[in-house]
Amino acid sequence: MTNNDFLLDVRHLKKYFPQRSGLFNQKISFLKAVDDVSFTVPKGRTLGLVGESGSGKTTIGKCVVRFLEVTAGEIRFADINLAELPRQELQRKRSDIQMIYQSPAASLNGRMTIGQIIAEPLWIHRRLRRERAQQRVLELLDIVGLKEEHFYRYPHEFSGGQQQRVGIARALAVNPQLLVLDEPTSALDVSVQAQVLNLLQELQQEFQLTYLFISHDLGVVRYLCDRVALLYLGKIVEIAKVGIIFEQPKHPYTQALISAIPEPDPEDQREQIVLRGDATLARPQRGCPFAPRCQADKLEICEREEPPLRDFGHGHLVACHLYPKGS
Amino acid sequence: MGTPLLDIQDLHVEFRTFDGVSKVLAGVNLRMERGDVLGLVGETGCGKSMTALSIARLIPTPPGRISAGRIHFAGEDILEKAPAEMQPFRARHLGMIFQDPTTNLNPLFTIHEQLIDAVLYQRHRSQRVPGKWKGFLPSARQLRREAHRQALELLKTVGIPDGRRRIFDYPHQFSGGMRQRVLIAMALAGDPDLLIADEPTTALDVTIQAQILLLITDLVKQLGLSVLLITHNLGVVAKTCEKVAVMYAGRVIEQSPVQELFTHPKHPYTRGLLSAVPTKRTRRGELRGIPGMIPNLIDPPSGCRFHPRCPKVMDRCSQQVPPLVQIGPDHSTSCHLYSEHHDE
Amino acid sequence: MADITRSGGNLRKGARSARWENARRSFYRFRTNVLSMLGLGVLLLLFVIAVTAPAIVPFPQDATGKLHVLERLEPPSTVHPFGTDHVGRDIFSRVLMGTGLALKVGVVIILMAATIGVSLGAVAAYAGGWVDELLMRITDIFLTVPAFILAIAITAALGKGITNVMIGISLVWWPGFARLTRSLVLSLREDAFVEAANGIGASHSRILFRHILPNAVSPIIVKMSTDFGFAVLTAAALGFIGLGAQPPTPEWGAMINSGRDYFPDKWWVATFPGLAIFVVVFSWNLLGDGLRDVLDPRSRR
Amino acid sequence: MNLRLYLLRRLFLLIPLLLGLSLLTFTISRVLPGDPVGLAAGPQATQEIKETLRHEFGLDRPLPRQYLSYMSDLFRGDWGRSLYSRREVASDLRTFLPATLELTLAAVVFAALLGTSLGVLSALYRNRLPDHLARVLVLFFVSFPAFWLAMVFQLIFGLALDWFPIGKRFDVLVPPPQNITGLYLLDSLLHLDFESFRISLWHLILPALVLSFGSLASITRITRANMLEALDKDFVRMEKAIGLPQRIIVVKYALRNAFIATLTVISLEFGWLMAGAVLVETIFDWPGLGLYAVESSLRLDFQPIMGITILYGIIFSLINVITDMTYGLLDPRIRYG
Repeated sequence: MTNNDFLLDVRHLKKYFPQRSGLFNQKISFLKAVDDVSFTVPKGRTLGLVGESGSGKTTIGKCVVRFLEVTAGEIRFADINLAELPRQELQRKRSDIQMIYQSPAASLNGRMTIGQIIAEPLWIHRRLRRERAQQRVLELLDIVGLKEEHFYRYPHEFSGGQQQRVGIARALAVNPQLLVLDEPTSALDVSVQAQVLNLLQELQQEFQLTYLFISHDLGVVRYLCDRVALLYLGKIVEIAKVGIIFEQPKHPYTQALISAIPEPDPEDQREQIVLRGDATLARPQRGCPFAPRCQADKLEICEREEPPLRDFGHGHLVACHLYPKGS
Repeated sequence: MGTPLLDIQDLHVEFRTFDGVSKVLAGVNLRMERGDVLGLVGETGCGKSMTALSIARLIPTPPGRISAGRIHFAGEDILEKAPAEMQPFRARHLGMIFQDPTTNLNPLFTIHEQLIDAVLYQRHRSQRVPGKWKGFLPSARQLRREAHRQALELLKTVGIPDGRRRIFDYPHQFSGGMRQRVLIAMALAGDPDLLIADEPTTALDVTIQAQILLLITDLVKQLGLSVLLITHNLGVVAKTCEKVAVMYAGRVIEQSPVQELFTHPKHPYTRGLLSAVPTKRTRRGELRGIPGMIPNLIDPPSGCRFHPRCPKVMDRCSQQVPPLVQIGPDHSTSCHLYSEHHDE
Repeated sequence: MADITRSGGNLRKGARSARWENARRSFYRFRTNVLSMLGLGVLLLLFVIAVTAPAIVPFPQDATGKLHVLERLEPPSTVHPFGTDHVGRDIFSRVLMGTGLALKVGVVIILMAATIGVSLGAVAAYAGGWVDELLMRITDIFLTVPAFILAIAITAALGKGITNVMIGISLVWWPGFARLTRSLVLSLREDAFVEAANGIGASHSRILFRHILPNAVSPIIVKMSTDFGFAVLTAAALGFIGLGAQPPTPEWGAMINSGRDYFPDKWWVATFPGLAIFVVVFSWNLLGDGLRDVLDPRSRR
Repeated sequence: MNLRLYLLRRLFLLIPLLLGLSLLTFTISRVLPGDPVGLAAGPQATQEIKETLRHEFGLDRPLPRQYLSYMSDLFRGDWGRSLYSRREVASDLRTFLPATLELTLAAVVFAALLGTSLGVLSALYRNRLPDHLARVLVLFFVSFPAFWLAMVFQLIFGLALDWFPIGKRFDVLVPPPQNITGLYLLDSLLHLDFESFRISLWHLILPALVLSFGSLASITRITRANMLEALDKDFVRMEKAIGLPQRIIVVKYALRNAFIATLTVISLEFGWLMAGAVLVETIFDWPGLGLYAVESSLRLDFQPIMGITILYGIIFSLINVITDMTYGLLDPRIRYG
C-alpha cells in the first residue's frame, strides 16, 4: 500500500504534559498522556479509538485537530504534516478536518443563532454572506435533519440530539474530508443516540467521509467502526478489524473490556473478567503498563519490559508478552 | 406475600418553571417486595430520578412539589409524615447512592469524618449524637470509638480492605470506583431496608462499572438487601436486576421480570428502546432509533404520552390515558394495544 | 470538489427571535423585584433633577458663588427647607444643584475604569505569555496598596479639582476590572464552543471579539453596577478631605466637610448633603442588586 | 516541606512587587506636577530658602539618582524624613500603625462575623422575608458615606445617648496600657488590666462599627451566593439522604465549602477597610495612619507618602499570603507547589 491510500497517517505521536514544581516552578516531570502512538485511517473508513479515562483517546483527537501542540511525531493528512503546520495555514486547512464534540450544548455559542453558527465557517473559508450563505445553511439543515424554522433559534432551545445535529451541520459546512468525533453520542439518550449514529453512517456513505471515532462505549464502536484501536495509559495495546477485536481479542485488557460490556440480554452467560483497581492509580514505573491489573498468567518479563506492538497479520497488532511471535 | 416493601400509587410531581407547570410525574405506580432487585429504566426526563427522590422526600420544594399520590413504605405512608420525621426515617430505612461519586462526597472532609457521621446519625437519634467538641466526655469518646470500628467494618464490606490506613484520606485521594464504594458504605451504615442506587455506574469506566455492579450483587446476596436500581443502561439492568420497570415521560409504562421484558417486550416504547441499543447481533444500518424526541412536560401530549412517537398509534391513544393492566404473571403494561384485550 | 449537498430550500421569515424572548424574561424577573424598581424610579427622578435643577431650585445662584453672610447658619424653614450654611447659602438649592455632578462623577469613573481594565484584562488573558505576566504584575502593584490611599496620593499630586478626582479614582479602579476580565476570558477560552470556533478556522481576533467577549459581558456589567455606588462614595470622600471640587461648586463631600465645624449644633449643614449621597448610592445599589439577579446566574437561584 | 517551599516563593515574589510599588509611588509623588517644596516653605519663602530645602532633600539631583538613594536608604532601615515636621518617617509609622491595625482588625472581625451570619441566614431563607430584609439592610448601611455616618453615630450614640465616648483611643486622664504590641486591647489583656481593656474596647466600638459597614454588603453577598451554591451540591443531597440533621449539614458541611470564597473577600476587604480607616480616624480623632496619610498627601510630603504606601503594600501582601495559607487549611485539595 502506498501512503496515498491513507487519508490520515499518525506516526509515533507523543503528547507529554509538563508538571512543574519547586521554588521557581523549575523542576519538570512529564505526564505521558499519549506515548508513541501510530495508526492509519483509509479514506472513507472509520477507526475507533477506545479506552477508559486516562487512556489518552481524547488527547489524540485533540492532537489530530491541533487543539493541542504535539510533543513529537507526525500527523500526516493527505501528505501534509499537520503537526508542523504554522497557525495561519492550519486555520485554512481546517476546512478539511472537522471535529464533533462530546457535549453538544457546550460546543455551541449560546449568543449566536443556529443560522449564524452554521454560517460562520462559510464566511471564514469562502467569504459567503447573507443570501448566499443562508442558502447553503438551509441545505445543511436539511442534510442533518433539521428544519428551516430552526434558522433563527438559539441553541438552548434545542434538545441534545438536535444540538448535536447543529454541530454536525457546522462541521459539514465547508466540505471536510475527515471528521474527528469525540464521544459524539455519550451525552445523548439511547433512542436519540441511534438517530445520530444512523445520520453519521448515512453521511459517511453519501459523502465519502473518513471518521476518527473516539468512544468509551464499546457497543457503539462495534456498531460503527471498521477498525478499532484499544488504548491503555497512552499506548495502543491492540488494534485490529472490528470483528477480530470483538470475537477473537488477544490482549488480556481487550478481553476484560469486551467481557465487561453489559449486554442488554439477560441470557448472556459469558464469563466476566472483573479487573481489579484503576488504570491511572496503578501506573507502573516500568514493564507492561497493564501488568498490575492483568488477570492472565503473567510472565516474569511483564513487570520488567514493556511489550512492543507485534503484527499478527491482516493488520492485527498486539502489545503483549503472552504473544511473543508476530507473523 | 404480606405488605410490600414499597408501594407507590398514582404519584404526581409538579415543578413550577417560568414557562408553566411541568408535570414531571403523572401517575407513577410501582411495587417492590422485600428482597427485590428492581431496575427502573428510562431516558432523560422520564422521571426515574424524581421517583427516587420522592421516596426520600428530597424533591427540592419549591419549585417542585408532590401534588398527588401515595407512597407506602413497609405499610407506612411516607407522604403523611411531617418534614421533621423524615430525617430519622431516611437515616433508619433508606440508603441512597447517586451518579457522580466525585461530587457526592464532600471534598473538604476526610472519609473518616463523613463516614463516622453517617454511622452515628443513622444508628442513633440525632439528639443523642454528641458533637465532636464534646469529645472529652468519656461516653462520647466511647461512642465515637465504636463508630470508628463500625466504619472500618463497613469499608471492608464494600471492598476497601486497607480501610484502617485510607480512612483518614480525603475524597480526592481516591479513584472514582473507590469513592463510589465509600458512598455505598455511607448508605449502608444504617442497615437500610432499601438501597436506592441512582445511576451508580454511569460516571464510571466500563471495568470499574463491572466492579461496582459485582459489589452490589454481592451485597444483595450477603445482606439480603432490597435495591431500586435506576439506570438508562439496559445492559446494566439485564446483568443486575430480577425485575424491571420502564418509565416514559412521567409514567411507568411496563413492569415485568427481566427475562420477560427482554424476550417479550410489549409496550411499543420498550420495543423501540431495545432496538435502539447496538448489541452484538445488530448489523450495520439496522439500528433503529425512536423518531421524534421526548415530549415537553409543561404541555404534554394528551392521552398516552408516547402516542406522537408511537408506530402503532390509534385514535384512542390521544384521547385516553391507558391504564396499567396485567397481561401475564408479574407483567403489566399501560398501552391501549393491550387494554383492548383486557376489556374483552 | 463539489459541495456536500442534497437539496436546498428557501427560508420562510417570521421565526420569532429567541433573544427578544430572553430579554423579556429578564425584564420580567427584574420587574418583579419591587426594591429594584424603586431604586430605578428614584434614580430616574434624580436624573430629572440633575437636568432641571437650575430651573427649579429657589436660589440657583447660591451654587455659583453668591453669598448671603447675614443669613448664615439658619435652621430649616419654609424659605430654606434644609437651612443655610456658614455663608448663608441655601443648602436645599446647593444639594439639588450638586446632583448632576455626583451622578456624572460616578458614571465617568466607572466607564473609564472599565474601559482600561477590560481591555488590559482581555489582552493579557488572550495573549498569555510575557504580555500577560507584565500586565498582571502591574495590576498586582496597583492592588497592593488600598485603592483609596493611592487615589488620595494621585489626586493630591495632580492637584485639587473634580477632574483630577475622577482621573485619580479611575487610575486605581481599573485593576479590579482587569482581574475580572482576565479570569473570565481565561475560563471562557477553555470552553468547548471557543475550541469549536478555533476548530472551524476562526482567527484570534474573531474568537476574542465574536465568541469570548460577548459571553463575558454580563459579569462585567454586574461589577460596573456594583462599583458605581462605591465610586460615588469614594469621590465624596475625596471631596470631604478637600481634594475635590473647590468652592463654590456644590460638591456634597465638600459640603459635609464645611458643615463639620458646626456639627452637631448646626446639624443641618452636614446632614442634608450626607443624606443626598445616601439616596444616590442606596437607590443605585438597589438597582444593581436587581441587575445582578437578572444577569448573574449564580445569584439567580 | 512543600509548604515551606511555597512560603519561600511567595515571600520571594514580594520583592519585585514592592520594587514596582515603590517605583509607582515615586512616580506619583515626584514626577507628577506639584510643588512640595513651595508648599513646605510657605508662600513667603524666598527662592534661596527653597533652594536650600531642595538641596537638603536631594531634590536637585536627577530623578533616577533620587530613587536609587531613597531605595538604598530604605534597605538600611532609613525611611526618610517629613518635609514639614522633619521627624523620621519610620518612627511616625511605628507610632501610628498599631492604632490603625487595631481599628481595622476589629472592623474586619465584626464585618466577617455579621456578614457571614447574615449571608447564611439569607441563603437558608432564600427569597423569603429574612432574606429580603438582610439584603436590604446591608445595602442600606453600605450606602452611607463612612465619614458622615461617623458624625451621625457620634451625635446619636455619643452625645445624645452617652453610651460610648466619641473620640480618641483611650480616656485622656488615665494612662494607656504599657506598650507591647501597641494594640491596646491586646496589651491590656497581656497585663491582665481589665479596666484598661474595658476603656479601650469602649473607645473602639463606635469607629469599628462605622468602618465595618462598608464591607458588610460584599461579605454577606458572597456568603449568600456561595452558601446557596454549596446547599445545591450533590454531597448536600447525599448528606440529607443518609439522614444527617439539617444543622450539621449547614453548619459543619456546607458552611466550610461556602466560607472559602468568603475568605477571599474578607482578605480583600481588609485592604479596603485599612484605607477606609483614613476617614473614620479623621472623625474620631483616632491617632492612626489615616490622619498621617491624608495630611502628608495634601502637603505632597513625599517621604511619608512613600513610606505609607510601601508599608500598606507589605501588610496587604502578608495578608494575601496568610489567606492563601488558610485556604490550604480549609481545602485539602490545594497543594502548594
